[in-house]
Amino acid sequence: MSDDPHDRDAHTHDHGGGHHPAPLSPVEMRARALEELLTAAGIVDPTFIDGVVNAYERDIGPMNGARVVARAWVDPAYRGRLLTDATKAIAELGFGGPEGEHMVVVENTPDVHNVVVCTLCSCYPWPVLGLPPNWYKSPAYRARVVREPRAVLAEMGLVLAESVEVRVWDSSAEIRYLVLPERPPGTETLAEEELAALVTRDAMIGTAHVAARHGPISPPPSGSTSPPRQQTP
Amino acid sequence: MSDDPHDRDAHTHDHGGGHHPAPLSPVEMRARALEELLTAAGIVDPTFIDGVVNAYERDIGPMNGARVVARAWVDPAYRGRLLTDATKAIAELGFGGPEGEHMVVVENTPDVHNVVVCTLCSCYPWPVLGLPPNWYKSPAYRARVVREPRAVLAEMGLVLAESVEVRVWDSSAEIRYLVLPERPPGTETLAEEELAALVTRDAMIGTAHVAARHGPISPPPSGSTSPPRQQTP
Amino acid sequence: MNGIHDLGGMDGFGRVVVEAAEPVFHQPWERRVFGMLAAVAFTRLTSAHGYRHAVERMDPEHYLRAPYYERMMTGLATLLVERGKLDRATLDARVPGGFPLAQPAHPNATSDAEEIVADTRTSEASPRFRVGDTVRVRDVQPRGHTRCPRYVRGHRGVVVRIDRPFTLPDLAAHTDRDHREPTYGVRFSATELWSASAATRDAVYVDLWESYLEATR
Amino acid sequence: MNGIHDLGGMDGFGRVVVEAAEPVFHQPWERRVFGMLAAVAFTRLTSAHGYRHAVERMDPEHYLRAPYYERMMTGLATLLVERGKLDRATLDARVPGGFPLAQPAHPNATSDAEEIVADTRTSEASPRFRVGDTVRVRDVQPRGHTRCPRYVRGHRGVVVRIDRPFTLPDLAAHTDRDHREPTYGVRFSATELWSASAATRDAVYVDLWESYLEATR
Repeated sequence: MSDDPHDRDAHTHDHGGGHHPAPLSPVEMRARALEELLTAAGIVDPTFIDGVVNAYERDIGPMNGARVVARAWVDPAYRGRLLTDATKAIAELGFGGPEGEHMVVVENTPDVHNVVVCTLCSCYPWPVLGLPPNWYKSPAYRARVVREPRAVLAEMGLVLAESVEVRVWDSSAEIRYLVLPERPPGTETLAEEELAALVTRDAMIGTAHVAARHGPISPPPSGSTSPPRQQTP
Repeated sequence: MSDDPHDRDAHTHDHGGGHHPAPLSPVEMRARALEELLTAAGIVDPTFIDGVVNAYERDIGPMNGARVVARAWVDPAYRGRLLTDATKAIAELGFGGPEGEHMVVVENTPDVHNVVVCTLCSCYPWPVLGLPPNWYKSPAYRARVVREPRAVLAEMGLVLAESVEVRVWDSSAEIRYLVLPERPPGTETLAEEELAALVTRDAMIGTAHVAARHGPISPPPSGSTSPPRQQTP
Repeated sequence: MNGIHDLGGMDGFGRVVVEAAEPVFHQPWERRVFGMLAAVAFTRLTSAHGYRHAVERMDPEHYLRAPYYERMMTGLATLLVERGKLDRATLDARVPGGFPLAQPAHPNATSDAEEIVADTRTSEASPRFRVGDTVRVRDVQPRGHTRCPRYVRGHRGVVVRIDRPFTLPDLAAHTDRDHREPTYGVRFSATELWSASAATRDAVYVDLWESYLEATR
Repeated sequence: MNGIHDLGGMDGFGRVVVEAAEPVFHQPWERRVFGMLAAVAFTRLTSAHGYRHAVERMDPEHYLRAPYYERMMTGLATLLVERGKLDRATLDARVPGGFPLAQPAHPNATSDAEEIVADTRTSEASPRFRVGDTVRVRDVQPRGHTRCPRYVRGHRGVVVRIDRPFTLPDLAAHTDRDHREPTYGVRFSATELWSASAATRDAVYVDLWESYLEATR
């Protein structure tokens, strides 16, 4: 049970024991009330919740998309399949499921930069990127990136040359988009696994380039109550 | 000084004396800070504020517009001038000033019903109607009355026949609108002053008809700290 | 609906705030809410369309104030109350001050959706437009759920991709009708959408159901 | 700007709540704020255009949450800080947690406004359109102040009234330029704006500066 975030969090208030937790905030009270009523109604099984949450904190995240990208960089035939039928090519690596049933991959080149948004809600390709970060769900990003993508990207640290065509993809229907970033120069000698470690979440959304330096893979560190993560899956 | 709402309100906290007022709310603190700094900077004179506020609580209100309407009902020549050059005709009765410099009067008939809104802010003809009520400034009214005026009016108690043409006037530029309501039947024997007492604020915005019964003139009763108002100006 | 959720092209929201090394969940209650949504989706108690519309119907000020998982919780609870799976009074009684739910759907939501479909001849089998066609987004204003964003309505774009028929959200959010239509990827130039001075090379790609589109004259 | 203030045609705000026998002011602080606005307007420290834009630039969630006179206070304070009449730090120091102001104007506000005017040939002396003319509202998207509501952009209407030239708010809110143009009352049928099923007799009348309009082809 020590790996169960539920049993170690604020919801243990009522479970007795020696904890002295802070009082519940209004939103915590609502969440608890809803879970208790849905559990009592047989609609929700708390162990199902635990399993789903664990999966998205540990197994489903941008390290999956990074494997897709690295494979496309080293294997031209795979890249071809990925750009033709992304859902199928991604499934080859074992990834699929909710919010990933209808995938399209858009490829960055020296002349074209792609960036993804969902202006109407926060659609996002969960199987390859996990759950979206807060900025992706923020009104500021959703409102502005379709209107002034260059300004938004520059604020986020990505300055694009005038000559580059910016393509913003609004996930308004059932397709979910993954950006295939450019392979950085100076990575010719790296193995597929090493390449995957370079690929960040933001590069696959389109708000960053991939750098040749070996940095930590971007999120998720999965919250204060979870064990530390490996940098590569 | 007993008529001065300023000196009898929560702003007396710092003025010493024997009051034991409630602590200031955040918005009250902001208002006080702003007034003190603007007064210190010589931009605002508290007695000027008192004078303006008193004017809008006592002298400038829908009783002015009601006089315009009643005159138009009894004097066809005045009605003609009002519909041709409203600003000038309203000035004949002594009304004018901020938010009333460019007036247009729109006339209700058995076939046409007019209603006024300001979707972008809350523009309103102050000299003839005073300051607007909260519902006129609410997002719900501003958003909906241009889209579904009949539904909004029905919710407010005014059900219009299908055969009536509804004209919604959005005060988006410099013109301010006053609705000239229909004179109710059964008022043929009333004097101009008695007619004015029938005319409500809402009838001059276009969210109500004028009833022949002598009811209280609609707002303003001017807040808890002000003396009771006459029903007719 | 022309709702608060339809944010594309809105001004006034300031800078995008990025949190470094952001965790998947920030608070334990967020985990529970996400898990509940997954459970409800898994049991097919609702479609994504109905769920999205419930979130959209939140009081606009609450929508902007609430973090993502609070919006999720509000939409989920609203939907389950509306579907008779939860009792509102019981829910309210569990939370001091009550459990805020979204507004009801607009009374004309279904008829507005039906009007949109009735206006076009869509066919699951044969897409009406081809890749390369210039199309115009219909300037429709349905008061129910729609996935036709306001910022492209009335604008011209070019079809870049034809996707398989998907269920039209407008009807599915309000009825049991699984009306399927071809869906298109449409490219809109930035100059078409925003102004002649926009970066001329740039473009926005929006995915649109066939009922949202019309041929250009 | 496509701001939160541009509410015409938005859905999701629920019923109009009417207070019976409403007083002119509900709280003493509201009186003071209104009086301050009057004093500042009287001394011509700002134009109505600059003031309105300051209110529009409030954080959207704050805009929806704040009652009218709090919006007034926020816009007024923002403007006076921006014009150097008030020191922001001094203001912040007087209120626990600081004094919330509106966001700065968009960096492209002035250039967007200039682009709108440059596109049309307006003349104070000779109105370009006549009563009875059918006109189309230009589908402009300026990021600064404008009085061209989003819900009429791209739509056709008929000129019903020509008003005297008034100062164009788009430029006046951001510059010292007192650019005057004829202003028109324009009638839009409900079917043109909303849908074929709208009440066919009904219409919305919107007052629009000449730069917002174009001839129909």
